[in-house]
Parts: sequence; structure tokens; C-alpha cells
Amino acid sequence: MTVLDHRHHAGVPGWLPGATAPRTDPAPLLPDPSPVRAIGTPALEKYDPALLRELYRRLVVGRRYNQQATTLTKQGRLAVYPASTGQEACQVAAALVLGEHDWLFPSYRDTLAVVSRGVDPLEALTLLRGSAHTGYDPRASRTAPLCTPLATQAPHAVGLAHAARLRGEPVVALAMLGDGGTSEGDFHEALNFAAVLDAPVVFLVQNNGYAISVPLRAQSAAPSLAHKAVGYGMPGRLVDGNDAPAVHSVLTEAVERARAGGGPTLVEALTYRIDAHTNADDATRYRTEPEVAAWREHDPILLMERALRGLGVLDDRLVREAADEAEALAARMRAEFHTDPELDPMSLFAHVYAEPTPQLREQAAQLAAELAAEAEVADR
Amino acid sequence: MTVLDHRHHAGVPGWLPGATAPRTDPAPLLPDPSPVRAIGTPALEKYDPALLRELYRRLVVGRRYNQQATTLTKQGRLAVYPASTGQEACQVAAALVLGEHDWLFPSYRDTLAVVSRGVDPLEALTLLRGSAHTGYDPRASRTAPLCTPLATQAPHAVGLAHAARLRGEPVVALAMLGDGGTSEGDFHEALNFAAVLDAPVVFLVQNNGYAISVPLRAQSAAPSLAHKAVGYGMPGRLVDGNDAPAVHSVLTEAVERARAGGGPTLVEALTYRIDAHTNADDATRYRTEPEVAAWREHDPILLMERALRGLGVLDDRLVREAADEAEALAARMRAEFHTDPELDPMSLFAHVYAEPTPQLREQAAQLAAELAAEAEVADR
Amino acid sequence: MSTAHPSPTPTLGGASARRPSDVRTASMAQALNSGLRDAMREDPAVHVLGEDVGALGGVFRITDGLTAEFGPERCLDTPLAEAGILGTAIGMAMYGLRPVVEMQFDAFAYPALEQLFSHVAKMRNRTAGRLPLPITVRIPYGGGIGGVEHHSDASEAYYTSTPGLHVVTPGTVADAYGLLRASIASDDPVVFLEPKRLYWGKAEFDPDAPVEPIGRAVLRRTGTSAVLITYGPSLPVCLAAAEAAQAEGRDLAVLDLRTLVPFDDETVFRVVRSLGRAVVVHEASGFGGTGAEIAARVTERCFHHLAAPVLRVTGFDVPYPPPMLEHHHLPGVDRILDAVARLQWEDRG
Amino acid sequence: MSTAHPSPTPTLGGASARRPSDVRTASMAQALNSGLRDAMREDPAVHVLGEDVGALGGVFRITDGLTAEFGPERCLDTPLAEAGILGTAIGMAMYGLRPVVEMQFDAFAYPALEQLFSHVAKMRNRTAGRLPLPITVRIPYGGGIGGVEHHSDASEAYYTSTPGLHVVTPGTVADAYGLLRASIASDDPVVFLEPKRLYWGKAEFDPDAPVEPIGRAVLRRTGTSAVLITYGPSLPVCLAAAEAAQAEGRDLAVLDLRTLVPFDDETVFRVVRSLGRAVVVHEASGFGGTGAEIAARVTERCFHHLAAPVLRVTGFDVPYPPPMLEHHHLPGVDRILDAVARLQWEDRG
Ligand SMILES: Cc1ncc(C[n+]2csc(CCOP(=O)(O)OP(=O)(O)O)c2C)c(N)n1
Ligand SMILES: Cc1ncc(C[n+]2csc(CCOP(=O)(O)OP(=O)(O)O)c2C)c(N)n1
Ligand SMILES: [Mg+2]
Ligand SMILES: [Mg+2]
Repeated sequence: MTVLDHRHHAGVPGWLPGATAPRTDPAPLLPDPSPVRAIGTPALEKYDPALLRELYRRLVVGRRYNQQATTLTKQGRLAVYPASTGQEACQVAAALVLGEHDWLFPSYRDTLAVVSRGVDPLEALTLLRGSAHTGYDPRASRTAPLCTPLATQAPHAVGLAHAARLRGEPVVALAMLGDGGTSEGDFHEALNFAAVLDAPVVFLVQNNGYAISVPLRAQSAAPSLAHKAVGYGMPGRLVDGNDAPAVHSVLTEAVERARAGGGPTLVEALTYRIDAHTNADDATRYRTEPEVAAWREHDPILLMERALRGLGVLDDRLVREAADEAEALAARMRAEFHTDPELDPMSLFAHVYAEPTPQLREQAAQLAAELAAEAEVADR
Repeated sequence: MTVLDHRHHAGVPGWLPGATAPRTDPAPLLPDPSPVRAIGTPALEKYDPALLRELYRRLVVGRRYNQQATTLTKQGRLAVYPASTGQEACQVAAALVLGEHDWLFPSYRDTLAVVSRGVDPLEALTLLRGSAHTGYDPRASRTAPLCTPLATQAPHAVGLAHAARLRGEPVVALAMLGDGGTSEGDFHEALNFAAVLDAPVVFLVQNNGYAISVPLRAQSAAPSLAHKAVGYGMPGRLVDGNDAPAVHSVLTEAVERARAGGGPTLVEALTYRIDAHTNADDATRYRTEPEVAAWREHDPILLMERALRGLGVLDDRLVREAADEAEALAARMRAEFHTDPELDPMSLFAHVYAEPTPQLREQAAQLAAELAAEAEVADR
Repeated sequence: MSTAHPSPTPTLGGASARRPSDVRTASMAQALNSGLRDAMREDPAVHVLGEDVGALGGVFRITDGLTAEFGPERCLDTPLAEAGILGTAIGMAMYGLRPVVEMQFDAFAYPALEQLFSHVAKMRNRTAGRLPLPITVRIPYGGGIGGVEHHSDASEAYYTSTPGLHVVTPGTVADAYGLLRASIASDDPVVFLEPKRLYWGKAEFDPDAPVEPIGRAVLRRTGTSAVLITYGPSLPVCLAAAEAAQAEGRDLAVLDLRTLVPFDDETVFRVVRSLGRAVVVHEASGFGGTGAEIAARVTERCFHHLAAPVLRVTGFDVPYPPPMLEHHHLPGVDRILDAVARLQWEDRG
Repeated sequence: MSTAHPSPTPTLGGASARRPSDVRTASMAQALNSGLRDAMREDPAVHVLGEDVGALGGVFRITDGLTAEFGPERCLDTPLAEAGILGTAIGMAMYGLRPVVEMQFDAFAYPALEQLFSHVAKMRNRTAGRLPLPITVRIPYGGGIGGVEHHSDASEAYYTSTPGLHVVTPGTVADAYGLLRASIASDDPVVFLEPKRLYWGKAEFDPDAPVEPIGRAVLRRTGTSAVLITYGPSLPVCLAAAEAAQAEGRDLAVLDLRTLVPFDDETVFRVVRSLGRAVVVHEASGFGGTGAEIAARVTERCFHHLAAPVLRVTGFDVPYPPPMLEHHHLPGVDRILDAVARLQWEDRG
């Protein structure tokens, strides 16, 4: 009788077309136990205090990084900056859960995750500075270029994870997306491919409530974005995205499952973008001050500091050390971004193809001649 | 506290970021009662016998239509025919549940649904004959053109239903798709738009187990395709697609919910494509004879005849009448497709734009001159 | 970033520009906003949909105030999915509405290309005229605004090479309004390409002044030695180049195509034949760009009037560079004048 | 449907064709299948993925037997989602594999255009060469096979106007094999356009015979009066036209471009300059088609060698017609000869 069954998973009640006694009542079909869960704060006392302190330190440094980059934008040192202020728990947890050989697939908003992974801030920010599309070496850092077309990085993460698995290498790929990005077709296709291929990939949706100005209720009618996992046959997890240990633990679980051959997971982290979409955005057009204020109360650093002090694993010295490190980073950023970069106009032609085409060689010669003529004029 | 909540639906357990006592245990999130149900055969004795007979009659005529179109293809009278043999219950139920002002959005495989809706077979088949892209008037018949790019008709159905709702007209749109089509990004985007807009649209996925050669297990890892409804916040229904009254009742429920303002539904009908993908396909490359044989046993007409005779609402006379009507249709098709259509080459230019561009006028003149020259040669 | 517009000069062949009665100053962005508003006021079938077009008024504020005036149903913030947006608009048009879709940036229209190529461009033809799709797809396009990757593509070639679409692109404030109104009123689908870098340039603007219809090119500057053929974002650059050439003693005409499809063969050929020398200017990459079509058809039809080959000045055949390098990519006055200098003047004696 | 191929003639400028040692007869479909198999045998990094490429061997049987020989992991039946397929291939290439993607038909590649334009074409450039994407995207394209709507688009203009992609299209059985091998071996992404209507035409075929590399045009027929410049599906039509012209006393050369990007300026300009007359032939719509680029650049660089404008013979500017009308749309021998007759022979005296 199984030849009549186009379904292939456990979890669906024993109902088949052509079953001798067809059910006459609607039968609920959702699997039990539910693959979609909300994850609360883990039992922190079981956590390695060093790890908790590391999370805290990264949060503090991350916040300062966001603030400094925002300031640099106001000073015209960056072309644009989509800050992750308020979302630092997701950013640093994403960086922290990945091993050296794992890959991160960040979006334009995730430079902090990239920096927290170890990429130099100057290199991580060339896209947003306007000096180069990608300043870091993706292979060396195992960090894909910051991705701007929404959700298009998700299938890349799947393909990379799939390739690694085919090669027998225990690599996990983590793709970062926003709530808005879940509406794109590429999100759907990536999750489906991941589930069908059993690819070791984790999708982290930072649900910050808005896609630029569009609130989640105009984006999705689902009970949660984590529920989208059901349609692909993968586990879904909903977590407080401002609770750093919670995000860390749910991502760790997902990364470990992926690495162990358990396939992909969709994680929704509820968080909030404290700043506007970018410096170019006017958030007062679409959200209220009380809403922002409520989320400021639920700040990831505040929560973390309170929790760790409560546990007794954080003291004033550690707080000061983190603050100092943050200031050092900010000072370095100010210094490094102070001068304009030296850019080679001829780099326009350097990497379009492995070898420039005859046409590009001609065009490069044209630009070189123009530059020489300009230099001559300038010299006179 | 609700400002901290980016979720907006009932059904999720009372868990919020920043809730004073965060849950430490994974909490199952799936709503209960489940929005995804399997629908069995309805209690036929409560059904209007006339409706049951009508379904039966259409099934019989529909099967003959499929057979005749397949034969015409073998004779070179159609360019290609993707038969719905074995899927007639879905085809005729889809046609029957729609009111005069409702719209049908069929795929290339759904010519039977189009014909069952009342479109002339000759007009419904021009695409597959190769004589015209669309032979019927979509507005007059409220039937969109047969759609070939997979799942692309789904957002059209949403837009039309949305427009009708904005105009206050009680129109429902029904989009027909295959199991393979559910993997496309457009499927995802359409379902999401439908749910967010609360559009009166029904998505009927005929899961016939294969997308050309690719079996469902390589297409989806979900427990069922109906489960995909969860991720959009709409009801999902799984039904035996060869059980005509069951398909009819689940579609009726969905159409009525949509018309009443209850929004979209995703229906998965489990069925089987008895013939190859099209006449050009060799199904022996990817499926076995026992599998086909098992589904032949579960034939929608067999099931229906057995059930209605059991109920006592079908007798030999009605069976013969249906068979006669089917033969009459087949005879008409043979006659009408016997001769080649007269086509006007100049029609190439007639409807590219409301008014031909200067360029098209020139090109039309060129073709006209070529045709005149050819005619002259032929005359000599 | 040049955003100044010269006041319109009389067209060569069309109606001469009427002196506006109720002149005010507006940016192209404001003119587009007025165009949408006026179209929505006049015709309840006009609906706007896209990402952030509601409360925010669009990232460029082109839809500013429309939701306030017409409600969220007439100006709809959609989920973030471009194929879904255009596909939904197709269904709305099938039901008799006249949707205006906003794509947020050039490169973010690409997810909708299948819907555009396989349905929007073909539906009228597919149904022998029974299902026309009066959809306007507004796409801010091109560079010169310091945008990071994916925000500066000059993507017109994808549209101009697709039969069934009209492709319109204004280069002046007045045309922004007039061509947008005409596009929305058109019963055919129009890809309406808005040159981002001209959004903020102001000019005198009278919404009641008539503009040349879709399908007509307009001579923005008369000249006697050669013609610069251009459109949209490159129009001000060409006018500046003509100004500079004047100083060097060369009198260049500037022809603004306004509409890439249908193409105004008549005006273009007349101007080229009368001058014998032409340079096509656009910022999109040259290879396979729309300029290739222009150069090819002009040469095909005006061959014996040409004193020199039709030259093209375009962006290089490279992915759009980062903002700090974009000025090397974009055709500027010097590059245009270099091309003009290569028009074999010596041959004329 | 013409599928016969003349045996190769020596190229004008490249290596002369080696006499094959182990000659057999194969269709283009078989040659492509051999090309994939040999590439997979030689390099374990080569992976094939697409719709129905597994047990079915692809709807055109180009991947026939690959899953049997290499297993489903090397030749993967994917879910039905073209953006997902190409996006997954990108990730695989980032990890060091060499994916070969099959799109089932021309129009069904459109859902993947965003991935193609915004990532495949740009990734190497974006990362200053650190993340090259050696992906081959095979797309059966063009008409003439009686296919219903969406199965016959000549879609090359979308690809040729996108910097960062190579665009290759074979017109002979030998090139199908050789160019496919070269495309898979290339460290750059290649859009490999397979002329469907040539799939079943057979010719002598020796996989070991060298073929001209990517980027070189080949003169398939020498001639003294004018050259037909063409590629892929239109090659046999042009050869037939040259044959017919011979009977009328005109000796036409036929130049097969083989590679649209990079374009072989050197060979094309040399041939055009030596003959002075050229007709570009392709079945895609003319307006904005790749032929516009060819005509424009040839004219720009060979202007004073031209006795007549470069003419184009192309499909009309209409959506692809239904099969029963397609022969009116596709350039045929007569239409090509008409264009040749318009090459202003009287001027030469
Ligand atoms: C395909 C595509 N469409 C549109 C955009 C323009 N855009 C950039 S960010 C953004 C909103 C994204 O929202 P979300 O996914 O929630 O991420 P967030 O910015 O909130 O982190 C939009 C519409 C884009 N980058 N890509
Ligand atoms: C976008 C797109 N990609 C590929 C195809 C080619 N194609 C036509 S039918 C088909 C299989 C569809 O399977 P399914 O959705 O299950 O429908 P069925 O044919 O089984 O009714 C494919 C791949 C297409 N029509 N459109
Ligand atoms: Mg967001
Ligand atoms: Mg199927």
C-alpha cells in the first residue's frame, strides 16, 4: 500500500489515500511533539562562566563598534551604515558558535558578526565605506561577502554546506537574515534545498520587527517566523534575541545538530533595531518612541550584565576591562578611518574575469590614458 | 509589554521576550488545534445525489477527453499533451466548486479543468495544438491562460482575488499547481501575500508524486505539502485527490471560507499521473509498473462508481448516458482537430502592444511583402 | 552630481513648448510624486504597491503622502518579495485595476524578471489582446549617488531587449511628471526608469504644460556640428559637454530619447542625417547596451549621411564599482568630448 | 529543421583543423553528454545539478547515464527552483567544486536571473579575485523545435549585456564538445547556450580533435563577396543561405562567432575589412539583440572598409509565436538572401 503514499516522513497520522476505511473526520496532521519550540533562558549556573564573560565582553565591544561606525557615518567617513545596535546578542552569538572551519553568511546588517568573528573592522567595512565591495578574504576568514540582495545568500550557505558534507568535512554554514528577508523566494528555496539535501546549515532570522518601515504584521501572517520550519520538515526555534546566552544556546544546539548530520534548523530571534534602518532612514515615520523605549529597557547588554552580576561571575573590574577594550577599538576605528584610502582606478578592470577580455584591455588602456592626461594637467 | 511582541497571531503560547520569568524549557509552539488537517471521504448520504451524479458524469467525460487528446497527440494533431489521466477528480472538482464570477488559474496540465468549466475543447487546446497561445477569452470565461512557468500563476490569482475584494465583489480565485511547483519561490511569495492580504484565494496542489521524473522525496522533506500552510498562517488540508466527493468538499469549504472573508487555504490533493509527464516523456525511466498498477486500482472513476452504486444513486442507465456523452465529445474533438487551422501570419504583430510601434509596422510590411512574393511564386 | 536642467528648447519636429502658465519649482522626485497623486485622484483604478511605499513614502519619498490621502489599500506596503509584488500586480490588472509598482532599486527588480519577461511582456500577445496589462513598473536606476553595490545598476538593456514592454526614462522634471502620467494611462505595460541621480535636481515645473508623448525624442539643444544622443541620467552630462564644446568652437546638438521602446526612428534619423556625426551616450556598460541598438539602427538607416562612424560613450564593461571609484566608470564631459574629437573632423576638410 | 553540418574548414587565423584520428558520428546532444562525462571523469570537482538530470537524464538526455556512472551526488536531481539551483551551485563553487547547472529551457532560467546577475557575474570582482565562481550554466535555447510558449526564447541578450559572464554557444557537434569542456575548465562563470534545434543533427566527431578556444570566431566558409556573421542556432541556416547564394553567383563567407563574450574583435574585423559587406544573423528579436552590438562595433571599427551598412537579419520584435507560426518569425534562407541583395552592390559598380 505504501506505493500510494507520496509522503515520506514519520509524524503524519496513519492516513493514506485508498486506505480501506477512509477517515470521515478531519484529522489533525501536525506532528507531536512539535518541531517548533520557544527557547527560554538556559540555566546559566550550568554555563561555563568564562563563556558568559566572553559573551558579555563581545556585547560591550560590539555596542561600541556600532556606535563608532554610526558616528563615522555622520562624519562622512562611511557611505552608509546599517547598525545592529540592539541586536548585538544575535551578532556576537552567531560569531561565537562557529568553529574555525565553519562559514558565516552575513547580510549587510551583520558587520558586527563579521568583526566579532575576527575580521578587521577596516576590512569588514569597505563596502559601507564605499572603497571596495569586499575588504576581507572570504576564504581565509570563512566569511562570505556581506550580502545585500535579500535572502540571496541563503542558498549559497546551503550549497557550501552541501559541498562540505559531500567532501566529508564537518563544516557548518550559518546564514543570517532579517524578518523581511523571509518573504523572498530565495529564502523558501534555500530552506527547501537545505532540508532535502540534509545540509549542515543554520538559518538565523533576526526578527527586529521591521523591514525598513514595514512592520512584521504586513510581512507575515504566521504565528511566528519559526513556524516556517514546519513546511520544510526541519526544526524551528524561537528565542529571545536579546538574551545572549539563550541565542548562544539555541544556535549551539542547531550547529551541533547540523554537524552531527541532523540537518538544518531555522532559528527566529526576536530582537529590535534600536537605530533607524540606516543613517539615511527616518524611523520616526513608522514607529513610536514608547515602542523604542520599551525595547531599550530590554537591552541585551543590560540583561546580560544583570544576569551575570546576579550569578556572581561579573564584577566591576571585568566591566571596566570590557569598556576599555571597546574604547580601544573605537579609537582604532577613528584613526584608521580618518584618512581617505588610496584606491587604484585601474582596479575596475582587474577582477572582472580571470583574464581581462580584449575589450577590457582596450577600456583599461583608455582609462589609463585619461588618468595620464589628467595627471599631466595637474602637474602643470 | 505588547510592544515587545513582533508576533501578532493567537495560537502561540504566552511567551514574550522580556517576560519577567523566562521559560527555561523548550516550549512547543505549534497551535492546537492544528490548522493542518487530513480530510477523509465525507458522509456521502448527506450529499445531494444530483451533485454526486454530476461529479461522476464529469469524471467519465473527463477521462475520455484525456484519452482523446492523447490520441490526437499521437496522430500529430496536438504538439504536446500533458494529460491529467488519473487526476480527473481534482480537475472536475476544481471546475465544479467555482461560481460563474470566480476565476480559475490553471497550469499546463489543467486543460480538463478548463474544459469542465465550460470552455470549448478546441479553444482550450490551442496552446498544446500549437496554433495560438490562448484560444479562449480569459475574461469571458474567467479562466486565466494555461500557465507554463511553474507557480507563476499563483501570485496572479492572489492579485486578482485581492482586487476583487477591494472592489467588494465576492469573487474567489482558485490556483492549480503541482507538487513540483511548490518548490518555486513564486509559490512561497504567493502564499505569503495571500495570507497577509487575506485574499480570497484557494491553492490546490495536485501532488501526483512526481515533477516530471523527480519524486516527491527529492522535492520536499516536509511531512506533507499541506504542512506548508503553517508557515503562512493559513489552514492546510490534505485530501485523497482521487476521491472526488472528498476533493469537492474540501475545496467547497475553502472556497466558502475565502468568500466569507476567511482568507486563503492551501489544499494538497494526493493523486497520481497515470500517463507519462507528456507524450514526449518516457516514464519507465523513473517509476515502476507495480506503482502505476497500484494507483490504477485507486482510480477516481472506479472509486466513484463503486461508492455511488453502493449508495444507490447510480444505475446502468446513468453510466451509459455518461459514456455516450464522453463518446460524443471525443467524436467532436476528432472532427474538429482533423483539419489544420487557418492561421494568419500577420497575427504575429497584431497584439504585441495596443498600437504597433513604428518598428513593428515596418516588420509587418516586410513579412507581408515576403508572403506576397511567396504567393506569387506559388501562383506561377 | 549635476542636477540642473536647462529650460526646454523647442523640439525639432514636435509641438513647440508652451509657455507654462502656473510655473513653480520642483525636483524630479516631487514631480513624480505629483504625477502619482494626480493619477490616483483622477482614476480610482490606479493602485500603488511596493516595499515601504506606505508610511515611509518610499526610500526616495516618491510615494510620500499617498497612503495618507488614499489609504493603505490604494498605496500598499507589500511583503518584501519582488516577484510576488509584480505577480500580484498582474492579477490586479487582470481584474481591471491599473497598478503602479515601485521596485526599490534597479538590482532589486531582478527577482521579478521572470514575471516581467514571461507574463507582463507577453500577456496581451498571449491572449490576442483580451488581457492587456496596464502596469507601470517604476524602477529607480543608475549610479552617481554614492550608492553601495547593487544600488547603481543601469539595467535598461534587460528591458529594451524584451518585446512587449515599453521602456520610458525621463531626463527632465517636466518629463518625469508628463511621461509618468502617460505611462500610467497607457494600456500597455511600461518599465519606467527613474534616473536616481536626477531625483533632487530642481527645475521650473507646470503640471498642466503638455509634454511630448511616449515614443517621441526631443532635441534639448540644437547644434550644427554633431549630435549627442542620450537619455535619462546622462542628459545633464551631455548638456554640460555641449556647453563645454561650445567653448572649443564645436556646436553640439543634444537629443533626449525619453522613450527607448518604442524608439523614435523618425526624429533620430532626421537629426543624424542633417548633422552627419553622432555620439551615443549612456552610463550602462557598452557591450550589449541599449547604445548598441541605437548605433546599429542609426548606421543602418543613415549610412550615407555619416561622415564618421557613430561612436558610443558608455560605462565600462565591468560590474558597477564601489562609490569611491564610480566617477571613473561614469561617462563624464571629458570622455564625451574625446569621442566628439574622434568624429573624423579632418575628413570633412 | 536543418541539422546537417559541413565538415570544418580551416580557420582564417587560428590553428588549422587537425584531421581527426578516431572519427565517429555523433549528434550534438551526444557530444554534450560525452563532454559532461569526460569532464566528470577527469575532475572529481565537477558536479552536475538541475531538474530531471538524474534518472531521466534531462529532458534532452544531455545528462543521460551520469547518475548511473557517478552517483546521485555528482549528478543531482534538485527540487524544482531555479534560483535555488543556481544559488546552491554558487555555494558549492565557493567551497571549491565546479558545478555545471542545467536549466531546463531558456525561459525557465529567468527565475535564476537575480542570482546570475547579482552574484555569479559579480562574485570574482566583488572579492578582488578571491572567490572566483567556476560555474557553467547550460541553457538549451532558441526555437525551431515546435515548442509551445516559453520553450523557444532566444535569450542571449540578457547574458551578453551582463559584464562578468562569458557567453558561449556552439554551432557544430565538435564545438559542442570542445567548448563545453573548455567552459567547465574555465575559472570564470560561463553561460553555455545550447541551440536546441541542433541537438539531433549528426556529424563526424572526434573528442580528441582540438577545437579553437573560447573567445575565437571561426570562418566556417570562405567567400569573396560578403560575410554572414552568426552563431549557434543560425549557423546551419547561414550555411544554407551561402549555398543558395552560390547558385545566384554570390560567394558568401560564413563566420561562426562561437563565443559572444568575450567577443573576437580581431577575427571579425579582419573578415569584414577584407570583404566590405556584412550581414549579422540571429533568431533573437532584433531590437536590443546581440546583433546590435555586433553591427555597432563592426561599424565603429571598420567604417571606412564598409561598402554598405552592416545589416541585421533577426527574429521580429515580438514574443515568440506559437509553433505553427514560428517559421514566419525565424530568419530563413530567403530573408538572409534579401538582406544580402540590399548590400548596395550597385555602388561598387
Ligand atoms: C531583493 C532586495 N529587495 C529590496 C532590497 C532593499 N532593502 C534593503 S534592506 C531592506 C529591508 C530588509 O528588512 P529585514 O530583512 O527585516 O532586515 P533588517 O534590515 O531589518 O535587518 C530592503 C527592502 C534589497 N536589499 N534586496
Ligand atoms: C519555472 C519553470 N521551470 C521548469 C519548468 C519545466 N517543467 C515543466 S513541468 C515540470 C514538472 C512540474 O511538476 P509538478 O509541479 O509536480 O506538476 P505536474 O507536471 O506533475 O503536474 C517542469 C520541471 C517550467 N515549466 N517552469
Ligand atoms: Mg527586520
Ligand atoms: Mg507533479
